[in-house]
Amino acid sequence: MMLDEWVLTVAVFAPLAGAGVIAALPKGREAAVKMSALVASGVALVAGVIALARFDFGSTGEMQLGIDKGWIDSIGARYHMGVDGIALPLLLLTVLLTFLCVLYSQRIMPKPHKPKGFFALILLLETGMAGTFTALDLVLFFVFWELVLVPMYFLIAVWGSERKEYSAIKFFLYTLFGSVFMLLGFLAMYFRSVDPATGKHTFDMLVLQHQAFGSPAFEHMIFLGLFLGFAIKVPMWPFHTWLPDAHGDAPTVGSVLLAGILLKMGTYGFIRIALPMLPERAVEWAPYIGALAVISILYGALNCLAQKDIKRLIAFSSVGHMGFVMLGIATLTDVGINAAVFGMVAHGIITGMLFFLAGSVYERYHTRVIDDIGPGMLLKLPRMGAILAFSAIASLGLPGLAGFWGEVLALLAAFNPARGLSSPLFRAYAVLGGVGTILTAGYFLWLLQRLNLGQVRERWANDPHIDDVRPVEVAAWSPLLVGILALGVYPRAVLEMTGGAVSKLAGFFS
Amino acid sequence: MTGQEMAFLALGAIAAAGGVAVVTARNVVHGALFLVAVLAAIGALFLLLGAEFVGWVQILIYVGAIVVLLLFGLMLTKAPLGRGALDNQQRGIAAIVATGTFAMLTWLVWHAFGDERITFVRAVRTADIGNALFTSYVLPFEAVSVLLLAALVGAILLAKKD
Amino acid sequence: MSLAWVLTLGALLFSLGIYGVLARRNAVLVLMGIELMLNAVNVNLIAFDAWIRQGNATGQIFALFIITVAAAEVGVGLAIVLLVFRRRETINVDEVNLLKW
Amino acid sequence: MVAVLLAHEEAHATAQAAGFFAGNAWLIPALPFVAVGVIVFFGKRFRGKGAEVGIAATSISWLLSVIILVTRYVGGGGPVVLRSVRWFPLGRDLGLGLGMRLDGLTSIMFVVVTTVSLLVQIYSLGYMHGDRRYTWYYAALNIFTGSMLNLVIADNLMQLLIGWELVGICSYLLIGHWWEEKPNSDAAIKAFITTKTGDIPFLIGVFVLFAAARTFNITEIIHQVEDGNLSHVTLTAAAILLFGGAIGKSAQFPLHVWLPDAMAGPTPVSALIHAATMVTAGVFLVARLFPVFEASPQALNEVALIGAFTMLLAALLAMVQDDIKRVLAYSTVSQLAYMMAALGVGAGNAGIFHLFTHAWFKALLFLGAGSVIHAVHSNNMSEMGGLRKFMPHTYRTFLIGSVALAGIPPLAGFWSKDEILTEAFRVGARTIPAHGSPVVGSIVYGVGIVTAFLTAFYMSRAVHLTFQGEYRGHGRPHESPATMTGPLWVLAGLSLVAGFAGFPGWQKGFGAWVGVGGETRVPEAHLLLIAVSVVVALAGIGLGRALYARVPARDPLLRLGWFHTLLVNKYYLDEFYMRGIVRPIRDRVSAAIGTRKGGGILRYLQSGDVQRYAAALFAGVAILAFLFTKF
Repeated sequence: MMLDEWVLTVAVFAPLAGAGVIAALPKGREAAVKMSALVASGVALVAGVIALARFDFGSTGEMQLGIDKGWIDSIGARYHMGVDGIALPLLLLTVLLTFLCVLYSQRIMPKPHKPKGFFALILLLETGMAGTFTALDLVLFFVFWELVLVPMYFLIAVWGSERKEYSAIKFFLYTLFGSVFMLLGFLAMYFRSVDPATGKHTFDMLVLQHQAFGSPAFEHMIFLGLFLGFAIKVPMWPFHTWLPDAHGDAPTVGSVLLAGILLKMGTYGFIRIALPMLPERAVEWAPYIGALAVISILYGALNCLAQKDIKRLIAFSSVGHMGFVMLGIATLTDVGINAAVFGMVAHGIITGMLFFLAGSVYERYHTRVIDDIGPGMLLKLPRMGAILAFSAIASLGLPGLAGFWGEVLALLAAFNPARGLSSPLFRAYAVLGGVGTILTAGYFLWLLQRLNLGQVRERWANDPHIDDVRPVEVAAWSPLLVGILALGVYPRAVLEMTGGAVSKLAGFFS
Repeated sequence: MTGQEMAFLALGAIAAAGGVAVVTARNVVHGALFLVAVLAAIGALFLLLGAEFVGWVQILIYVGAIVVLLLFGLMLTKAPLGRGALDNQQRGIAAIVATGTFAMLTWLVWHAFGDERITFVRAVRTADIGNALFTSYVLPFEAVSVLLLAALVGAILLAKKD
Repeated sequence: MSLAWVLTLGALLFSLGIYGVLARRNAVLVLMGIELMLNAVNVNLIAFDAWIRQGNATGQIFALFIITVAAAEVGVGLAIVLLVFRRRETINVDEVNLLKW
Repeated sequence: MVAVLLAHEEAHATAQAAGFFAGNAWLIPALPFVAVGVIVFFGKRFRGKGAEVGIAATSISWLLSVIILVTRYVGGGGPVVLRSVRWFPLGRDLGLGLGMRLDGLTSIMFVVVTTVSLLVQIYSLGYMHGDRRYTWYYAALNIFTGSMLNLVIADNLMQLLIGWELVGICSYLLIGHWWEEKPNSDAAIKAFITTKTGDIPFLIGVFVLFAAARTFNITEIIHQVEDGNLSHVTLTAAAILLFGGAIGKSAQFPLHVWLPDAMAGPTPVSALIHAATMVTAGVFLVARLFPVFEASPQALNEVALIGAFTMLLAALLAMVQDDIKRVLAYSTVSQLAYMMAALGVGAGNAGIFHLFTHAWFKALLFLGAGSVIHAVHSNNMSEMGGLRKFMPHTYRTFLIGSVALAGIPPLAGFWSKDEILTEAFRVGARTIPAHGSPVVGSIVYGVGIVTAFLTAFYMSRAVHLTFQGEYRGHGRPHESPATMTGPLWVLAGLSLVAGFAGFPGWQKGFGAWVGVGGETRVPEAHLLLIAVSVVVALAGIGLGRALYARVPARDPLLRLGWFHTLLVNKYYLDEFYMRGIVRPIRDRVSAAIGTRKGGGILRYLQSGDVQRYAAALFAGVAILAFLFTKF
């Protein structure tokens, strides 16, 4: 059917078209720019919802809604897209979160205003992110992957705060550094692959899953390349240092998209590319990845305790949470990978929400230092404070809210890793991860105490510019808040989707 | 050993010695002059390999234009003399990397093409090159001309005293 | 004549170019190193062209393109060098570390 | 074990046969959650600001609980009712259910939780009147009630864990209810983090059981334990780890430190969460998985010894407190330790019996203390005294609660405490077979007797300091409104009669209902043992009266010298945790990591020297080319 074939293309390229329209609009037409952005991201969102509606939940392990056309014939790169149960939730997360960001920016824009560039870049970013999650051809994947860098660079460098140029460059260099190795890995796989249908080399991600790439040593090198590319993006300790700077200095929606979606590209890369294409190597790498994941968890949590800046704190909390996701992946079990995908979605929603809040707080108080804003924000801004408390508690992994399942299932999986992995080692990881959850609870509750609770600081008590949640914020946030609760109570919404696809993937390891 | 081979060895020796001199010269102008020797030797080598047009272009453009340009550059920037002024602190690393690259490439070349021979055929006529350039390669040709234009504009813009 | 001889000459020139690029402080000398490397590439192209000897002499045409690009590169490169010299009174590469944060 | 546990096979048949109420017992935890939604979104529009919604929902839950308990009792026990739905899939062959397991233990806990919750909510109408977060308070109480009921009904460990964590966060929210004051939020954080510390071993324990049994389902796990499918090592590890969770939640040594601080919350909250229900979750957990513990003597001994140690430790602390709520808090720790010790010597039914009776009189004491605090606006007994005249209802009910706690027959505390001591004695004397060590039984008995004496003493002290003598506070205290005294009298009535539920020799006793461990063990009454414990209790009361009947100018306990100092400083445990663990991690380790200039190596690499970059580039290319051709 026509619709099924093109719906993903619409979801991916509608924002790009929107960006084109915005670029063509004359200067000063701010309302038109905003409206175009809203429409373009809205179209992408609708396309995402249609994709969900047309998705066959009976066979989530298969690539669906696929499109496969010739693209660069001389190297065999194809315009091949599709989603399975792992990609679809991430695609939905992308279109939803970007739409909410555009909605939020209708009223609240960072300095220096410049709406034209701002919205065009966000839409360009959306194309890159959505494309990454749908591409089934390594070249296409790589193009989308790199496409993300440029708009994010400018979003940070132009609309950021404090050391924005530094952070932007750092973000750019780190991720570029990683993706070069990733590209090398891709090329290595390409040149060692043979498409049984055509007898030529292939970039097709599905075909590459059933290829041998030569000696184990060679495959290790490929895996190393992929690992560097993905792990920097996740980011795992010790590649995380770009993250707090980039998050801290990015504009609000930049942080939201960065934490909400960009980081997931790394973990998605592991799940979609590294694991299924090099399963034997993945088994050998898993203990080390697990170790780094646990270090990320503990390191992120300890760092959070030391942060004085609310955005940096949330940024470091992402390091920890992504550590749980990576721990789930490292177990190579279906429980673990389910947990990872769930954790990705949950983290996208919760941390996106937290960054929205941090941005709105910054917008009102003009400072991000926790001890300058607090204590007593809950008295000054009861609704905002309550939403912050809710999101923070969700982030620390309270059952009934979205953050819980990703964490606890990852730990469960670590306790029962796949065959071929050392049980005692992974059990130790599970214990250390558990310690991480205590620290996580500690820093979030401490944050709430310093920021939310207590008497209002005199400086702010009578400041009329500090107003409580505005209508646009209600509109942009309520889907996320509902999502946090809904996923917590009904995790099946995601797990039902991922189940089949993950089982298929886990089949490589058992 | 054929005459062609002997000629190649002679030209290669000149080019190699000249190249070493270029990168080790203590006087920048000497370095530029050694570069002329290298480029001319390579131009001759092109002729030897039957690439007449390229050979002459090489000599014309490199020796005639580029080296002159480089000399202008040297003079306009008051280049100093002596090794300390011309070389930086990482000669050792540079030597290792260069040697490594050379060893690597040589090994690769002999590994892959050790048995292949160039059989001497007649030279390619300039007319053929012209034909190819304006039929099969007309698009790259145009692109290169745009590049030259861009370089021209860029160079003027950059070097312009404002 | 053995193909590998010519290619070895190309490798030698390329490596000398690398050495020049890496070890020289003076920007013009660095540019000379780059010229050496580009010439090394040309040597290879011509050698392969002579070895394959197809009708339309693809190797030679690519060599021509490279010579053109080299000319453009030297032009822009020297312009930058002049600009740097005018701003900083030096063209020593190791004193121009703008890339460092 | 009993037929109740083996009734699993008939489970689905019984779900229908159990009758409407038992079959739909899931409504009991569900209703409070429904109420929460209504209160949060519409609460402020109600006339009672949402309180009536919570009370209504809890009343229905309470009614259902009572009906279920009564029908079960009339039916002489009755089968376990199991029902579950698949919640979500988890990989290829796993899934997680959301289910109920309704047995005697659950029925009892239902009644305890809903009754206390209902009474506390009614009581709070008066106590919390005019509070600025009145509506939210009721919402939080209902989240708590629902979560606790979910914990009780859960048929799998994951579901139980969810309830477990949720009651923890409710405890956090309610302890910090008056968060404008920093000590209150400090106490809330301390409570949450301390119990969370215990939750990690608990979680790992659940994982251990899951890894061995491949299921979270409690019934199936117990089956496998009884069939001997699980190795001794696994069970010991699981039991000890699970007990870690119980230590945190039920405030046992060494994680007991949070409970006294938790008294920062509103007093009704203390009564509900920190006396009658949440803190008993640890005891409940051990009881729920009792077969796992029984299979491992080591674990049982650990439970018993921790219990014995904690009960004495906490009772000693209770003697020196001036804050009336802290007296009760330490008393709660001590009594919870009694329950733990009972479970540890294999007397599961006795432990649950004590949980049952303790809930009434301890909730009563807390609510009575709340009534007093409401009247004098101070927690300190040094600012009370003579309240007997001003607050007759509070005085009488508080007295009943104290006597029940002290263990004077025929009040509730006597029966359960005595059953525990008797069981421990019998284990020690080897007159009944035990899973744990007989020596441990003797220790529990000995420590238990000493603790009984101390308990009677500190309650006597508290009553005298609060109600006797002259009033030492400010203003003129007044009796509390009927919404507050009403629940007090209800609880007082329960404290009077609840003990007879376990009257030895009556029917099959309390144990036949509950069926936790030693089902076959019919409680016996030993007149000598009874005499000993009654004498000890009376001696404690008498000593208290002798020392505090006329309020002394100087606390006579000061004569204990250094030991008194040690007690006042809570054995320096808080200091140790703060200085030894919390501060180093929070301030030093994190600061060391967080402020360190990261990326030292990268800084060196990124020198800005283009030629160095180029060198690395060419070297890298050469090496890569070599590697790619070589392999």
